[in-house]
Amino acid sequence: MKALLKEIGSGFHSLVTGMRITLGQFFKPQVTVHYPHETLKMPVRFRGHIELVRDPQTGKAICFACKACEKACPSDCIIVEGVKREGERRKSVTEFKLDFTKCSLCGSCVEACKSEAIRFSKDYNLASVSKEEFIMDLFKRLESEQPKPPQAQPEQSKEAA
Amino acid sequence: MLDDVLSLARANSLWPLTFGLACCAIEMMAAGASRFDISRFGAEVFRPSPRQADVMIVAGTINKKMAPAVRTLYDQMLEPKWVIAMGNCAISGGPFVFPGQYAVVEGVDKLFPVDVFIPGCPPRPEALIEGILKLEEKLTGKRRWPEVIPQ
Amino acid sequence: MDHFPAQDLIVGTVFLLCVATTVAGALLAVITTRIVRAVCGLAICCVGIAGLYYFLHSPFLALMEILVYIGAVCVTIIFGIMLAEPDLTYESKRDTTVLWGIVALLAGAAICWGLSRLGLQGPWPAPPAQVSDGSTKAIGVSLLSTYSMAFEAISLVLFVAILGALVIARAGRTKA
Amino acid sequence: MKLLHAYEQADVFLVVAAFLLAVGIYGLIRRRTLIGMLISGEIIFSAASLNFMALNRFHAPDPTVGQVFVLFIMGLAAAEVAIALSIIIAVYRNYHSIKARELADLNG
Amino acid sequence: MSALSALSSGETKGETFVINVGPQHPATHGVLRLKMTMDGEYITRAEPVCGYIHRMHEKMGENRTWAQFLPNTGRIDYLAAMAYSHAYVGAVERAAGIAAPPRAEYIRVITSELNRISSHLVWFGAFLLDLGGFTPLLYAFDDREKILDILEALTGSRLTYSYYRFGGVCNDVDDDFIRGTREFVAFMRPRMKMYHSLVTDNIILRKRLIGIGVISAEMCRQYGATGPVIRGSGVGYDVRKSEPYSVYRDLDFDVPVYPEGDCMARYLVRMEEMVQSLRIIEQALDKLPAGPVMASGVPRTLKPPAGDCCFAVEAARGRLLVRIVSDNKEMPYRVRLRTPSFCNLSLYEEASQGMMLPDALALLGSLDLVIPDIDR
Amino acid sequence: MSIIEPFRLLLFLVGIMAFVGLNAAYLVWVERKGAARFQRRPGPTEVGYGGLLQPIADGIKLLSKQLHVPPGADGVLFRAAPLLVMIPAMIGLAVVPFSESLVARDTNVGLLMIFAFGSINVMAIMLSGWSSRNKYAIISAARIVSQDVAYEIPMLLVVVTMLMATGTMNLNEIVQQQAGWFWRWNIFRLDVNPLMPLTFIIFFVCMLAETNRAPFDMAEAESELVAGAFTEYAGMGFGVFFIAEYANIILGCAFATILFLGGWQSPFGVWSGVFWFLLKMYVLVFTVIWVRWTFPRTQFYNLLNLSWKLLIPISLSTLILTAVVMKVLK
Amino acid sequence: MISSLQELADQFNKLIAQDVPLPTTPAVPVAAGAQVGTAAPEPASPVQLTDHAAKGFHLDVRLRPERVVAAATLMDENGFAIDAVTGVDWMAEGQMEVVYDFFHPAHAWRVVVRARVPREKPELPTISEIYPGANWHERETHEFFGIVFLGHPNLTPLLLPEDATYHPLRKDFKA
Amino acid sequence: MMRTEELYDLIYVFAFCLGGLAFAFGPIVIARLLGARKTRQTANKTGQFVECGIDPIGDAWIRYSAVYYLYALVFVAFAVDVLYLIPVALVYNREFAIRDLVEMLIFVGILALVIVYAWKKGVFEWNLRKAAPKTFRRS
Ligand code: SF4
Ligand code: SF4
Ligand code: SF4
Repeated sequence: MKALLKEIGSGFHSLVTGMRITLGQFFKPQVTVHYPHETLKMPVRFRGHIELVRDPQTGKAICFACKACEKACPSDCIIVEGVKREGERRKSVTEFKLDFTKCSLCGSCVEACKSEAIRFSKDYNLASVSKEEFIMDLFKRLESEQPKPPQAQPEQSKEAA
Repeated sequence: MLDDVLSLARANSLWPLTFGLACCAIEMMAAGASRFDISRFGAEVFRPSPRQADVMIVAGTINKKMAPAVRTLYDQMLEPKWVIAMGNCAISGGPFVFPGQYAVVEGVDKLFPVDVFIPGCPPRPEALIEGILKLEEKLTGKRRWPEVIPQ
Repeated sequence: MDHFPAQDLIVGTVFLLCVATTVAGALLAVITTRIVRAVCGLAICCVGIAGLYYFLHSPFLALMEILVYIGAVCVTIIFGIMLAEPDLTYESKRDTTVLWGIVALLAGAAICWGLSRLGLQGPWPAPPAQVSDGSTKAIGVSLLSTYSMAFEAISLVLFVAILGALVIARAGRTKA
Repeated sequence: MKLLHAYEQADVFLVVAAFLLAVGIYGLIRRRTLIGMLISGEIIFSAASLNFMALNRFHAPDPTVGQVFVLFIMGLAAAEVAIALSIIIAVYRNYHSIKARELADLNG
Repeated sequence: MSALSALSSGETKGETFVINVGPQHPATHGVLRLKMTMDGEYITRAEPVCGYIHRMHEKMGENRTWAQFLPNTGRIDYLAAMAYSHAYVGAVERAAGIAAPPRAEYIRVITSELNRISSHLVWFGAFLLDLGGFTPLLYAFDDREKILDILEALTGSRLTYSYYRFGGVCNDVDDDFIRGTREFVAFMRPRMKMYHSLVTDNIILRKRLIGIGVISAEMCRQYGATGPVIRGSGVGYDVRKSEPYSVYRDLDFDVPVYPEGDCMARYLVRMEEMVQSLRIIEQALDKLPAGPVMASGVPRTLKPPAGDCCFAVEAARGRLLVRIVSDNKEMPYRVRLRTPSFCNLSLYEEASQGMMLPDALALLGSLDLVIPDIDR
Repeated sequence: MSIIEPFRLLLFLVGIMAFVGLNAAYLVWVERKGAARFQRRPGPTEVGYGGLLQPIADGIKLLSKQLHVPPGADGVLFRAAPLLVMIPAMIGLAVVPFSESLVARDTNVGLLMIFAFGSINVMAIMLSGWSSRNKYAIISAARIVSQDVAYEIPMLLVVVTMLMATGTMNLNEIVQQQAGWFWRWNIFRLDVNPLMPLTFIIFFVCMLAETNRAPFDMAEAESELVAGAFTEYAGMGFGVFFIAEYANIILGCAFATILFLGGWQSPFGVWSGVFWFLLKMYVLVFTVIWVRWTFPRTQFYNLLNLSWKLLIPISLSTLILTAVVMKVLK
Repeated sequence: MISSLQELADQFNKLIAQDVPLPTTPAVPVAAGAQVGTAAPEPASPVQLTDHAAKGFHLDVRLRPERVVAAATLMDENGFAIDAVTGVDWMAEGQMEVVYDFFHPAHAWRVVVRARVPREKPELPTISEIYPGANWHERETHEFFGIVFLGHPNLTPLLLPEDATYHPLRKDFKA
Repeated sequence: MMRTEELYDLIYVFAFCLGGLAFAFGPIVIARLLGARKTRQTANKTGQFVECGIDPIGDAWIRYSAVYYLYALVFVAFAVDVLYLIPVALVYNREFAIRDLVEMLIFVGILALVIVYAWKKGVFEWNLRKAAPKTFRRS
């Protein structure tokens, strides 16, 4: 009987404690990042899909189609083609196909590339209604977008709380 | 007019099916957790019964043993229904595709129509939110939220 | 005395509805082939009877009828069905002997007819003057005074019944 | 207009009660499962209570009496259901069937 | 025998029925299927049906180069990916005779332990979700986000890290990491207290866990159950102590053991383990030596000498053994993953017998399964 | 009056329907927002200002969702079950006095009415589970029903205790008896029964259980039984059960307010009115939500035993205690 | 109970003593293109104490397939826990190896027991009656390698679809 | 003749009953009108009962709730008993009569016996039902 009363007492106490704790949390500020309105800053090492790096001097892709990344990739998602143009020391890339839908973001390709011609992008919020969009030609992508000065994001960025 | 209202309502009340498969499911849970909170879009009502769910978020690898069950679940969902393929596994089998593989289904779109694809391995929770926004965009024909261009 | 517009019409209709519910529920209870539906029939019938009690000036009994029959008896019967009658969710009509059906029908019709005649023709005494208002409180008073023995007895009866029911429910397992 | 004032005539209640009794008996004969019979039995009980109440309302001096009695009938009906169901279950457990006819066969 | 059990014991035929729990079921955390033969509310047989997320990891091991298999290790048990990479990397290093520099080993320990905490936090939340409490799940996920932030800044990924390499780790830690980790350790300690008063002391939870799902030490041994499961049954078996790898030998920590063997014991073991992990992290940060994080002279294409060798680690769910067989080629001849969840689940059928559904699911939750870890 | 009466009826009918509808819709919103706050997140924000349109979107979505009756289920009962669930709440609210005059029907058997029609709810859930012909649904329905009946008893016992003190089943009268300062509220009537606050707690727990709220939510014990008794219900069929759940919460909290917290009486004896009633009721509703988002779920057998082994004995003893105290004090 | 690994090794030696030495099967020709492997040179003695730091286990035992039950009993009696059972397909040699891993929950001991069966008739007795935990491991080994564990109560696929008849981890498996 | 009060009660209850029915019926009718009629399906399983994506094994209409039946039994006795108390409780406070108290005590006492009996008989026990341990060892 005494044990029962004690159990009821301590049980009741535990329930009240629990409710006190949740109520305490109730009045604390929220921790949410309101995604489309504010965003987290991706860390430097964040791994998005890979992208080609532009040579700051020439404005062209550094990649010379050595295919080391292609070989290193465990998921066979890179296909690099290049041609050796007249008067150039090395081949230059003409096609760099990435099948991002197979990529495991392992980083082997970036590590395999000795000339640092590819890096991870910060594209962390890809989504689309067609999956073809993610089979991309990184070379074309690089060509199509002109080097532009870095512009500030319109929305404020929020550091990780 | 009525259709517009309906699709607007539907787009803002997407109840997902509680259905996690693999690694991506953890990110799906994270998207429901406080940091990302998909409830802001009214999409946190995870329904365990397919009868009450509107959208199936296929988060993870589907293999050949699982495929019939997934199809059954898809069938058991009632109209209108949508499918989001989250993660590379769901899109194409992802990292598990190699010549001579015997187990994984190379993409859920082989099983039933998929509305939104979210690539990544795993995609970040933001990407899932983006996917839900894309689905809303698809339903209502316009996007109510700012586009986020990653830097 | 104030009057609800069309009061007679409404009240009369409600009464007829109650009668109809009772009759329909009772018929459903005995005719349907699915045993769970029969329980539903019983429940519907009880709602109707509750309505009739109401018209007989006993709101208390009306509500008790619902509470006891639907809330307790029907629920228990459904549990009983779940426990005992899985394979008999359908009571197949096929092998019912027609004879029994006819006999039952005749018996029922005869009883109905006979009793109705009796009831309609019977020389009933004229209603005497009422000595109490028949309210819930009056019931309470009489339970505590006039019928106090019965009041205690009924609890004893229920106690014994449950005792028996529990024993019997457990006894069934000794076989097999 | 008489129809709309039906609730003020004892006859109506008596006829309904008689009908319930008839239906109950029909069910009792016709039903082949014990639970079905039990349900029919409940209807008969209800018929009795209804009769009680009707006569009490229209032909008795103290309206309390009838109510109290119906109250007791309800209690007894509940007790009956409890016992009957238990018996049914016990029987079922022993004979794996509660079809009444089969039960009769087993007895014979 | 009580009246209830007497009444519902299945002497007559046709009293039992089969109910599928899973593959799409909130309690199975993924795609496990339990074929439950029930007798009323009691389980007469709960047969786990696995393989709904079999992903051919072992076959892939034979089809990829030694290095290319690395990303896979992060996807077997995605909640504790670090430990899996650790086991595989350790096995290959052992076979090829590579030694990672001490700084790398310390970083491995720190990240593994951080990962263990995050894994236990997910378990904690998911377990509570099984028991019907939702709020603790989100608190746990909140805390976990902090770990993920730290690890993401270091590795670039939140779940599937691919961080370890043969002979070290791929990135060195920076001051931010060290500061962040210390902050986290300081933050987590009071947080654990909060969890205890919110959850552990809760009478409903105690009623649900104490004395439920008892697993004996002998049963653990016969089924090869390890990790918190065996430690909750009173056996202080921990690979970090019995086969010390990496630098665990130099670190001081306790192995929490509870003898009851019920769900509560396993629960407490994990909660205590988080505290111990914090301790390990703290010490490892203090002792973190300077130096490189990659061994020099690791060949680009590795070809370990022929032979087989094993490497075991204490993953979040128990003993993880990687056995590799090399035939001195670019690709492994055989990679065998002995995963803890597999063995921990295999005792479920016996352990759950005669339990009731909610208790059986509490037992399932207390085993802390990650289904791809079973199916591989 | 005779001409006003039908309008009054209609007004109250529409009013209460609107009250139930709005409350159900916005309680869902409050619940989602509240849950979010407990978990330090914002909850619905993007659909309308502060997510205020969220319930409407959900409602329209549910309205436009396909209905489905599984072939092989008992179609008639399957369709009938959701039709029944709103009746108890509606009738219950019809007798609830929101203020002295703001009561649809101030009947003398109001208290019993709430209980009597409550049993229809039980029946409806039972039927929904059974007719679904789905194993989860049937198990869940059996559990819910045995839970409901188990908790009906201590609730009834508590109510009987209250009846001894009040001597009436008219809810408005019960409230009127509690006029004055707040220590006149039944919960503080220690002269009737020194255990009155405990009685209130029992009542509150029973109410949680009767409305199938966490930690007693067997109806949606999703980690065991998928979606419980409503597993097969889709769209609005499910929606109706959903609304009914919230309507029952409102009813339960209103009932508790009337019986124990002085209904529309103000705590200070003056300025009584509907405001106080709503305030008290919503505080209780908030507590219900708060409890839900704090605790794990009980096992069903502990749940049943909590009632049979703890609440019923306690409420029986309070009953006896009250009986003794009232006679002795006289 | 044993107190040292040496003792255990002796017990194994005793167990094996009556046996005829393990025959070495000649290599069989292999279909072209199949991935084959060459095993490392086998140690002379069938019971071998090994260096844990280099191999990950302490004791390496090779024995005839008929002896696995006796070996498992020995392990069980000495309080070892089952770690894993798995197969290795030595296609070039026409053999399949079944590897039993054991660990000791109280001591830091790891023991590996191996038995080779011919590839055409891969059969050996089950140890699932001694170690119930071996049940699943053997099922898995059976489905992936086609190795039959005689006397196993339920040798159906565990991870592969229920009707699967292929054995994917065999070296000659083609999807 | 019925009292006006009672008639009004009746009318109100009836109206609110109808209101409750309409409340549920209306939305379902609208849903019927708005909702789709056909379901897209790929495996022809729309009509199947939901069981986690797997085909159900065996019918759900089976014998079942053994454990609850006993609870229901106890409930019947108890509920009916308690209901008798309602009219009694209403008049309990009227005048001083020790007889009321005694009657009440006896009644409640017998009521309590139901619980005590059921308790003693183990209706409320939920034991782990362990089968005899499997014999794994060959003896
Ligand atoms: S990206 Fe680097 S590794 Fe790949 S082809 Fe270009 S240069 Fe070679
Ligand atoms: S990250 Fe890995 S999988 Fe992706 S492209 Fe690079 S190497 Fe291939
Ligand atoms: S896409 Fe990557 S993270 Fe997602 S399930 Fe597949 S392997 Fe896991």
